[in-house]
Amino acid sequence: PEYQAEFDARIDAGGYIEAKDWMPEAYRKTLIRQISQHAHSEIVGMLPEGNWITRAPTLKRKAILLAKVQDEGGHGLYLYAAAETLGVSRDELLEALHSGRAKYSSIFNYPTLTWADIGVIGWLVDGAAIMNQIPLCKCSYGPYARAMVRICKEESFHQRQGYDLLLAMMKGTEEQREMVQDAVNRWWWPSIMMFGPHDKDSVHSGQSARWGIKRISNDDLRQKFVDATVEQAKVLGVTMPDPELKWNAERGHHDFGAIDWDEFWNVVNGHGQGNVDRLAARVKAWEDGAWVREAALEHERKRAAREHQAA
Amino acid sequence: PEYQAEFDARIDAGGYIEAKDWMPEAYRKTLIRQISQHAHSEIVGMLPEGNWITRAPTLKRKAILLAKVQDEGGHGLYLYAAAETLGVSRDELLEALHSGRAKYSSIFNYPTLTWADIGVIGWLVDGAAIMNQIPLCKCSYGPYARAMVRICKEESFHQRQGYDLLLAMMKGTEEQREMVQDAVNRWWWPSIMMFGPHDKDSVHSGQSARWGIKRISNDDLRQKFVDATVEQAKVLGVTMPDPELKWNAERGHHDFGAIDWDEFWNVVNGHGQGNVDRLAARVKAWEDGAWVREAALEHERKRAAREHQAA
Amino acid sequence: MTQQTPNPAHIEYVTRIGDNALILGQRMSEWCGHAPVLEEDMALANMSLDLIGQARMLLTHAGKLEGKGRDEDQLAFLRIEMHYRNLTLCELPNADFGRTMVRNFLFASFQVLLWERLLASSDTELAAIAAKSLKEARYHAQHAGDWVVRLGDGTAESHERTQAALDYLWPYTAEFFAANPTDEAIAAAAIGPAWSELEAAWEAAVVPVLNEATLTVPARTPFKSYGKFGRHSEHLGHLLSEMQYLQRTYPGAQW
Amino acid sequence: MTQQTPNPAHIEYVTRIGDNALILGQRMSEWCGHAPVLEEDMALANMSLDLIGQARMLLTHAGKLEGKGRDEDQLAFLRIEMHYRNLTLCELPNADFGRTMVRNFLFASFQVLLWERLLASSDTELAAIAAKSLKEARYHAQHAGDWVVRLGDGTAESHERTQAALDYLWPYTAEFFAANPTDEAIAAAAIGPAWSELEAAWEAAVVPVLNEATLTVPARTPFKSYGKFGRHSEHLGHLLSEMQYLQRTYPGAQW
Repeated sequence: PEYQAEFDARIDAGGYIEAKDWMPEAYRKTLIRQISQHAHSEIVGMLPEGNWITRAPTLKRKAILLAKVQDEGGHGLYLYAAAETLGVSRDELLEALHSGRAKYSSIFNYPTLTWADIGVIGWLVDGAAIMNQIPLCKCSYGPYARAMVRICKEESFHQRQGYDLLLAMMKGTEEQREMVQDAVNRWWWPSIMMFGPHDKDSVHSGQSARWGIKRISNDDLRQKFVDATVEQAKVLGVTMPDPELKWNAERGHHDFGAIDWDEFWNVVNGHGQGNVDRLAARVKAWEDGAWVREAALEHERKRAAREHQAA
Repeated sequence: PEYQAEFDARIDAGGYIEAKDWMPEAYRKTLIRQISQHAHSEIVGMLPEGNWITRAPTLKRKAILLAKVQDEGGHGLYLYAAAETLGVSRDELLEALHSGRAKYSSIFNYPTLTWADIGVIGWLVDGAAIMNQIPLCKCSYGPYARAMVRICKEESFHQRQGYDLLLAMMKGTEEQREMVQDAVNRWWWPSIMMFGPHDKDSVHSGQSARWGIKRISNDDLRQKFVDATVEQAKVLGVTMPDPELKWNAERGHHDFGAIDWDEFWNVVNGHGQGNVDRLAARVKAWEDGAWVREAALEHERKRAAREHQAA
Repeated sequence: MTQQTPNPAHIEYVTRIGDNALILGQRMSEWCGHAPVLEEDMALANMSLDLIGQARMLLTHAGKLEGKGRDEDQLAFLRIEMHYRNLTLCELPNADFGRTMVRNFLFASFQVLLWERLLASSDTELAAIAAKSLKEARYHAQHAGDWVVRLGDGTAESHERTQAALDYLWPYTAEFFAANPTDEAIAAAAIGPAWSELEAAWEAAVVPVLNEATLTVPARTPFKSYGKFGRHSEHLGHLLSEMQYLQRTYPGAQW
Repeated sequence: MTQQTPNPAHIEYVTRIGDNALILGQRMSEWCGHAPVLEEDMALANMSLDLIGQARMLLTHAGKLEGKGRDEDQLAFLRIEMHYRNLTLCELPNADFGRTMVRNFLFASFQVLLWERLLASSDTELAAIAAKSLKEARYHAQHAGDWVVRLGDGTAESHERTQAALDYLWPYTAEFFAANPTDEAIAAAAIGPAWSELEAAWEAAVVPVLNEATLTVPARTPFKSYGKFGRHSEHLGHLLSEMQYLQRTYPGAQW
């Protein structure tokens, strides 16, 4: 009660809550859910891009992609660490992922079919992610906010690299340009859906806004993303697969077509073989690695015992 | 004793011994060893060729290679069946292969590195095999002899197909011709070694000749192979990697250089990672398939039980 | 030839049937030397050979319909991924023997129905290919169906693996019957059935065997795959990088 | 450039070092997203990146020495198999994490010694690359060596797996030191050491760690591999069909 008042006051003043501070249980749970979901997205997100590392067309592009995927692993690490400050272990979080209880961003259930997908993921998917994440740099939970500052910096670097990859392909052969357009056709709507349901249908948003976790609404972020991206698409020379997409001078924004929410919920709820394959790949990696993790623990135990003996 | 006399007489008269006939234990053992070794060679021999099925350059060549590998499986089946008439089971024989006790032709430990290897295996390796096998069509053990008749017919078909593949490549680009010559360079000496040690060093040959299992000596067969192959090489336009290879008018045969028997024995005795990889592939297939074989047995048991119930 | 000017729907329809055979034949050939028993090594090589044979006839025919002088090998080896029209099911990895047999059963049962209808195709070349291929497809369906029953109604482990295989593959079978404009044009020209027409007969063929195998037929989910429309899974690209290797590396060479 | 006319031994020597980095970097990148713990996903990606970086510098340099205008990508993606000069060890499949770590340890320990010697190369470009790469190789050897000890002296299972990995890989290390005429010319020109000279130092670096890991160092067998002479195992072709895919499929395209 008095803690609660102090907590509310801190939030209202735009201050940060730290790990050692009192916080409402629901706030803690919401943050764990959100941060771990974000962490899982980073590591599942290594798979669709990893699918093209061995086939990258030049050594430079291979190096850029490797570095990017490594960064994503790093983001996963910061985020798991941020979640751990809330009293949950990384192993528990991974167990929830592997058992299918925890979610990750369903965008990573879509397959990467051509090299252009790597560029489009950087441009659109990372672009949408940044839009979502920038407000989180000021989120009320300190460890999360600080992780997000680092992540956002790297993500915008990735976005530029993705866009650069596409620019190079658009300057290339007719086949390359077709590949880019095809990738844009496949990824545009899923990117738009990354902002989640419309504000009126969003379950968690109200309370999250109150807590200073969510500072801008889904629809506002989505609009911002569309407005920014349409200009970049012009420079690139690609067309978005939405005949209703056009500038609305009155609103000062782009209008766009209706989102296919059935598709969205099907993918979110794991009605897709993409989800099955991604989870299977993660579970296999985890199970195949069990003997390695056990060996490391056992070796550490032996070493400590020997030191103890020697002492 | 009296059986022995009858057995010897049958052999001397050029007759066949059949499964139900009395035979010396050593004769039976020699045959089991030789037939199973031959059967194992057929199934291990599927691996180096199988390595190129997924990369065959045309659909016609892919179909020919698939048919060939299927034939080799068939040869394995005839031969295991012939061995089984001598009172040993296929599972026992496979166990001996998988544990490394039984041998197979060490030629299949060499890697197939380019598509030309597929042609050269047909031409040289199958060619040498046929040379070795034709006399076995008249071997004293009936079931083995009959299996060999069928096998030899198919093998000469394979040899022609291999030669035809090489002819097509030699009519092609400079790179293709280089590939063929490179493959010949790698496979020539191993093919020559397929006839085994020189007669003077051959352990099993004397007794096998007496028993009508081995009717022509290693060195005679090798000479016959060299003489035949040199002519085919001329037509093809390739050079054997042996500067001492030349016609000897006096002998009426081709002379050829000294064989590197150290290499031969190293490969035969499994001092090679080729051997390790081939055996590992066979063992993995066998172990991965255990649940399938168990299921088939269990289903058969269930089915029989249901039929019994119903009756 | 039934027509002079290329009919895109006709070309696509024949290519699609050919690509199914090509890609599944390629997948099945990976088993070579790695099957659970020697008899199955031979059976899988044999069925792969049947499918490659069908692919050769169908792609040759598609090339003639197209009229641009592309032969079976140019079509098999020199297209980019999104121009392949095979069902996604055909390109999925083999995984274990159970998944391979369940796939063969689901696909060959479909092929049987398709070939039966194509016997009466107004495209006489296609009808002739159907006559030759139907017997093969019947054998494939029989062979795989026998295994599905053995494995489904075998040990606890084999039952579990086979059920898992069915659960994994079943969602991809919706694609067999997904409606598309090509099929309407083809049915109208009496070249062949719209594949959507085959759904009921396919279920009638497949479900009793799955029941005999003591397997639970999964419910339909909203999942859709799009291989036959040219939008594939991540698996096809890897398969093609291997299959096309020599043709891509030595352009124009004769083999 | 230290010379005007191309020196084939020099080109081959630099290409060989570059191909080692290229092919092992490619192999290691296959781990991405599949490692036993997230930290190792990152470490493997990072080391792969180091190796690809080394390959870029070395192949660029080799292309300049050759003087035919081939850049790093033409050398990396457009050679045929037998023109790659990497050690066979580098192209072997990753297998499990144990084999990957044992390989990295055996190879990086060799690379450390080579880079140390190349610091003083008469080829100043090569010396500069060595200066940059030595630090990386030391980290790789340390990282992998730590794992070899952990796994070798861990659980019964990890010990068995790691010993099996060592037994499998050890015969391929003979190739590191196999004499060849190129190396004699290179040593004579003070470009770099003949690799055979490094054998004793390598064993001195490697054996103590293997001992600490409670592993048995296998005896030398007569087995020889020939990757650095351009005669590879069956594995390289499969690796290249994937790695070269886009460059082969879209000849001349810029990326």
